[in-house]
Amino acid sequence: MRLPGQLILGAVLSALFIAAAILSLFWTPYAVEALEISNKLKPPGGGHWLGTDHFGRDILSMLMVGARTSIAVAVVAVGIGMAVGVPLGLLAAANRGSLLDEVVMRGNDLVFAFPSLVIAILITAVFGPSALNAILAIGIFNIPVFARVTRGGALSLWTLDYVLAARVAGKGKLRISLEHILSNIVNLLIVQGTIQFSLGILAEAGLSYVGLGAQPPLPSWGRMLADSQTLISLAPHIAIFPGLAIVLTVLGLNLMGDGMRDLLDPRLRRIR
Amino acid sequence: MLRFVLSRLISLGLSLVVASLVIFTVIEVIPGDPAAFMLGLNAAPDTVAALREELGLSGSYLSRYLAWAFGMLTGDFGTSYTYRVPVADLVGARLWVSLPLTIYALILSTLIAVPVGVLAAARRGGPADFGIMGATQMGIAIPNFWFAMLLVLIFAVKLRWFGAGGFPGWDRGIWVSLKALTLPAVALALPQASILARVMRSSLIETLGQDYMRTARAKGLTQRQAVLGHALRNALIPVMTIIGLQFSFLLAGAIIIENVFFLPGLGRLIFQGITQRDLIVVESVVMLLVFAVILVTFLVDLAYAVIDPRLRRAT
Amino acid sequence: MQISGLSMTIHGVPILRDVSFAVAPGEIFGLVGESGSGKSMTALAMMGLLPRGTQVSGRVGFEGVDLLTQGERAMCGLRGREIGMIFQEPMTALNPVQCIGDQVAETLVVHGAATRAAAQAAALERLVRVGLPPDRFAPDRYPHELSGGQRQRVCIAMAVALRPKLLIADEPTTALDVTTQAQILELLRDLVEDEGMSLMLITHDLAVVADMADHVAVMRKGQVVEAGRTETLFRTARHPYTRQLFRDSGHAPQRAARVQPAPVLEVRNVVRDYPLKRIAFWGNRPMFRAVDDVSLTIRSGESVGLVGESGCGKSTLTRAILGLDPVQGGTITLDGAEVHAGHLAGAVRARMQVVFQDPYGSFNPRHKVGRLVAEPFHLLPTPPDDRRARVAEALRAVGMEPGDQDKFIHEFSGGQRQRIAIARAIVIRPGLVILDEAVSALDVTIRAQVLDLLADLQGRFGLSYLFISHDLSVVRAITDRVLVMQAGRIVEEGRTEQVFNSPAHPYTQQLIAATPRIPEEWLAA
Amino acid sequence: MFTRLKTTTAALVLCASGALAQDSITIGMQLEPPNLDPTGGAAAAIDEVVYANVFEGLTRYQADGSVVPALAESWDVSEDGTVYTFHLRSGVKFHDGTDMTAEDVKFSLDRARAEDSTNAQKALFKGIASVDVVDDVTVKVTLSAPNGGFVTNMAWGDAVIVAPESIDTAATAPVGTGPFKLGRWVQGDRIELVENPDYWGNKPALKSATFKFISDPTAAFAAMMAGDIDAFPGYPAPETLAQFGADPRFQLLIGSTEGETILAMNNKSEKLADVRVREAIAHAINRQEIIDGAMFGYGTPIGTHFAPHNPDYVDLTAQSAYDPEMARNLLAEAGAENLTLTLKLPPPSYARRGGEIIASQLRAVGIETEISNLEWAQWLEQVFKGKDFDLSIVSHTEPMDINIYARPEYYFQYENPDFQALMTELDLAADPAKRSEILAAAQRMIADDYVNGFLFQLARTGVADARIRGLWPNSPTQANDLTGVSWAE
Repeated sequence: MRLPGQLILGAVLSALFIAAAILSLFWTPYAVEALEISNKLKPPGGGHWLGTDHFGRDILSMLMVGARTSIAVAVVAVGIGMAVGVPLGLLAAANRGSLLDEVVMRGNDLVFAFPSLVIAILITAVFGPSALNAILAIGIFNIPVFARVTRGGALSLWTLDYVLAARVAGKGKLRISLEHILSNIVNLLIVQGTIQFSLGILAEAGLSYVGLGAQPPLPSWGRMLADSQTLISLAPHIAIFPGLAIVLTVLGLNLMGDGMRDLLDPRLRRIR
Repeated sequence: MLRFVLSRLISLGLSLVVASLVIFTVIEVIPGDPAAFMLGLNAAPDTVAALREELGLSGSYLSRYLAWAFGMLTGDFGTSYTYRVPVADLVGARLWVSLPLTIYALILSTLIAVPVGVLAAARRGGPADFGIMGATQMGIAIPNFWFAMLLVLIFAVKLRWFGAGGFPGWDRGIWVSLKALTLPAVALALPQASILARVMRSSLIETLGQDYMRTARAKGLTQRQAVLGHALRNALIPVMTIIGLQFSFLLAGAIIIENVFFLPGLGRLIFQGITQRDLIVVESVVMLLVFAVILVTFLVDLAYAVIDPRLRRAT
Repeated sequence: MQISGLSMTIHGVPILRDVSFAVAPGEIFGLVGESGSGKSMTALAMMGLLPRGTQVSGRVGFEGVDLLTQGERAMCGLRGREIGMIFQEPMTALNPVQCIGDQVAETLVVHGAATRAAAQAAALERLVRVGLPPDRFAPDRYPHELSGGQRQRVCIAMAVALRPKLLIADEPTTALDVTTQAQILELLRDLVEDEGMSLMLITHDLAVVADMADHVAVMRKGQVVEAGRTETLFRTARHPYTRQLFRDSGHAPQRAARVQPAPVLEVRNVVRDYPLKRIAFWGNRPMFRAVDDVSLTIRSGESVGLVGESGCGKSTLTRAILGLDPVQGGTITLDGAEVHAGHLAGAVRARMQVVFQDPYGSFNPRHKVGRLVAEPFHLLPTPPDDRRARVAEALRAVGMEPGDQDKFIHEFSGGQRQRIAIARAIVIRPGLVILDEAVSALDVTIRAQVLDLLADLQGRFGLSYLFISHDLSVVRAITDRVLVMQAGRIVEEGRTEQVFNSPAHPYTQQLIAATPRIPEEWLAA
Repeated sequence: MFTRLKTTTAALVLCASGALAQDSITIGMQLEPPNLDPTGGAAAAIDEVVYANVFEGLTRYQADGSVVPALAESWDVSEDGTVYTFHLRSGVKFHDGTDMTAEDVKFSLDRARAEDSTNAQKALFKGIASVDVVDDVTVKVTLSAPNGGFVTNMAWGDAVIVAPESIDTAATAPVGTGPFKLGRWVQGDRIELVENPDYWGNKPALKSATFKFISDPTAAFAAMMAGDIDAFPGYPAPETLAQFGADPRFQLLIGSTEGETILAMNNKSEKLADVRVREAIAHAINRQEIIDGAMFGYGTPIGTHFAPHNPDYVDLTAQSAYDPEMARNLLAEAGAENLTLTLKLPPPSYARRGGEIIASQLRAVGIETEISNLEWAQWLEQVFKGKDFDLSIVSHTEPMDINIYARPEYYFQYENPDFQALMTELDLAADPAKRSEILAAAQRMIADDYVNGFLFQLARTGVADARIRGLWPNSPTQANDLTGVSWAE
């Protein structure tokens, strides 16, 4: 069977990444703020497993702390998307065809119509570049994603008899949405959340790459890549390791998301 | 059909009005005075004031919004603060890079994704499927700027098959221009193709499970005939949505790639516009992009009607 | 067609065991069984269209050739040319993006029987044959422009385009209304006669088989339990399962109705309009009148049936009565209180409950049975302290164990779920229970049990039932009075026996005539 | 005779073939000029394209920083140093074919100093009382007070002579008198210059030139390596210079700029008002580490706000030598332990990278910094205009700009009447020895006051094809003077 393999690989990669982030709270091989210019661009090996960067900082330590940054940005961004998008989607579905539904859906389309990176740049132009603003920019674009997924999932549930039964039992739309709809689209939301999480990591990397994400001295994978770009032919390791960290993490999360979808979907179908 | 088109057009117009208000307001609150930026460190305050007046930056919010909005309706996008040329000319020139690049990348990604997706779906669960799915997962996970860098390093710096970037202009010859766009198009197409291949695969797999596929087989069609004759067209419907979304994404989202390859495209125009506080360029181009996205969505909807007869009646 | 010793496993799970029967040329062969008995798998095995992971043994002989040993290429040559097949769901069995003429012509083209142009002409001819003349149903139409019955006709045209020797029809009419069903069955019968082909009719409906088939085989759990000439089999029914099946299919529960004169529900001149999709952005939305001036009364302890074909307005009326949708005219009174959608007092709402058709969609899979059954307590001003006890009592009343409250719904079978649905409906002791196609999705034996249960509960709790169904035989078995609904209007109303025995309205007559029935004398024995 | 003719022909043929192969150049630039009017825009990129190539002034800079006559063949200065009479070159034509006359000079200068002028360096013209046309080739400029630097001022890109009739379109269609005229401008990509056949002076070896705009350092590296660019005088990725140096295809152009890179301190900020704190910061900084880490070794340490290549430069680096122990003591003395300062950084890599290094050096003496990376526009708004900062890093690239310390409203808010008096004195002094003396005093004064942290003189790091000759190694003003550039055989 292939599905668990995919899921396990994804889970292992994701767990590795989360573990590195947690570990970095207590211990890193070197301090990431400590510059040692004389020790710069050391190849992997010796005291520095993954070498040092152009300031002589330990790349492994930076990657570990960078994982924390990525997680923080992605978690909050997905959180914003869910916190706003899910209620909107639930409301829209509960009042299908109403003005509210129309406004939510058109609003969604409108947000989708805006080029996301451009808006992110505009946001940072307004508030200045920082990890927080990167979160905000990514989070805003997560809202319609979750609103749409929620509404889509909820609409099909609203046609089911048990929702009708709940209405016959005199329950209001709000209560039904919370009690019957939300609990049954949790699967969908988890899967979508995983995907958005990995997209958030990619987006943070992209924003940091153009200098709009987390600010130094806070390490960020995207900025590590950006900083190392010109050095790639001189000291390939300083560009390769952050790149690999992004690829493997995103890969892990995507595999996990897909694996979960495969795992959860058939059961959903059977229940319906 | 006409009614369908008309009602869609009206909602399209409304979306544009809302979008223009949002854009104008956001741009309005961006700190940084274009005039001060243009004049640099040693400028005297009265110089800055003179320039502000010249650029038309004084005046109320509403009057400037209306001037801008009505200007756009008549095709007058205003004059760039920094370049001092009509924004329409700037955009026009950039469009000749961004649009071909987008189409190039889109064609590439479709040409790769559709056969690959079909193959994966047909060999579902087999090693080919496994390999393709793994590759597409990688394709999605690789940041495209990173991929672009690797392309430049290998094909421009090491092998010297392509230039490292830049765009000579269509008047220098179609092949030269296409060659200049090849690496950027590949860099853009890789993640898009990966997404598209996955959508193609899952859409086809879903279609393969439909009752009419069983009907087709019961008619005596081979699996291959059934897939090509019946499943593919149905499976293309969700794929088209993605292609439509990708078009708009590529048109606007190529900023980073345009930077890596120093292409004079729309994305870089915006980026540059923001850093140089050439806000009139920013708002006009963003508006144009939003318009393009809405228009493409509209066209995709129309294309649906061509593929799917169920939507042809006045839906 | 000669099937002998056919056995099958899917991923090691046995599906068919030693299935043997024969379909003679020119005859109609019925294959009957409840859901999951392996009927469809048998048919797919005959077509060589089994899902992956299937292991088959035995022999499927067709004109002296064992189809199980044929290669894929040979089977492709056979399918459509020698053996045609139609399926249950005409709505999804056709490619939505290809016009019907092309889909029929494809059968001919694939087998090289005709050039493209000739195939179109032949397709036209086949469409005419199945009752879709080009002047009314142009071959360049798309499936979504046709009704279910018309689509099934297209499917038949496709299957018989090359005049196969055998047509396999897998539940061809299950998804159709009773009058349409009669027409399709008529068409199939005609085709068998005219074209001299054999028909293998797979169905769960004994009445259809009795009506159509020359020979019958009864399947149960992957095995053929009994086979023979139709009439003989019905009359003798040696196997206990067959006998039970026959008994349950015509089951009429013992009812001890104590009808009081006081009306529980009064519906007066109710009108319900639906806004349709806007035609133009600026114009008014056109309205569709789904329920047109309907009046009905249900007295305490009475069972009232409401019959009609799909789309006649039954469900819309139900929703209006339940206070889920507003009405545009007329009044609905429940126990003297008027029913208004939107702001219906819990106390009023508590007087009526509902049981739906689909035992799978009726429950939130995330909640335990106890919570599901207790849901109507929400209607009471103060939730009772003895919730668990009352749920347990309701469960016991429907023949379930009180301990079942702590289980999830997916642990129960369809019939059990329907019992739980009934438990939920009666847990707050309503006066009126609306049964919206409540037994339609159940197999006959389960259906018989549920009908018994309903009758029993009515007696014990003095319930009134509004029994909504398209299945006339069920309505006949359990109701005191019946209303016939057509296109939003009640066209006939009366005591059940009277309406069924001497229908007055032409539509009622048509409905009753179209309902296949097992001849009474066959079952008498 | 015969042989002579033969060699000449050979030389001609050689020239011709050489010219055919290499009479154009592609120059990389990090920033695109927003417009091409050096008298109406501040951006250095404008001058980098047009200075000496398209536009000329009365005088001009040379590669070594000296100022020589350009459109003015010569000039006389009155006794009291207030009246300059410029004798213009005759027969000079603008690119549009019109003659360049004294009227044009008067127009250009009057336009630049006008009330509503948008000239970014209005101060250059501040002292002009009047400009009078004497005849077609003679202009008399009267100053309100003597100004020893006036001739140098006239060499700035902001003081070039423009054609009055071209003013409305000057931003996009520059009309000057230089050896090149604008061929085509593909906005966002490149500017092409073509030869001006009517040029009054010596024809340059190049027939055309392309300026290509590549802002991304990585892309610049790739473009250089791939041979898309012939020369990148302001090459933005010093970290890769070693690679180019090792490659025989390339030559390095390492020189000096007028850019004093400073750790700007907000002198009015509560935390930095105490000179001991500023002194502590100055001692906390390890200049060499910054030059190594941020500029990969390119750059000259400075101890005051003055270019080291200037003959009047005084080396004061020892006064603020790296001494963390002393820095800590000074901080303790000032009672400024647990100091947290904002450090706002503009986009250039010297600032971004230098900022990280300085942050770490300050941390070592107990000063925490909050770094925020700003775009130029934000930097101008917050730091330059709003003065909302404690520390910033920026390179002041205007030549001889020590006078900014006399402006109390200038962003680092240094207010010292003595210094202001010195500058007034400087303006009035025409005697070179006196000027040197005043400049030295000024340098010492700002070093003593630890106005800013003086880091290093920005190096001009350029890369070019090994066969190119004649590019300026240093940049006394922002320019890519192509008049002397040629390809080696």
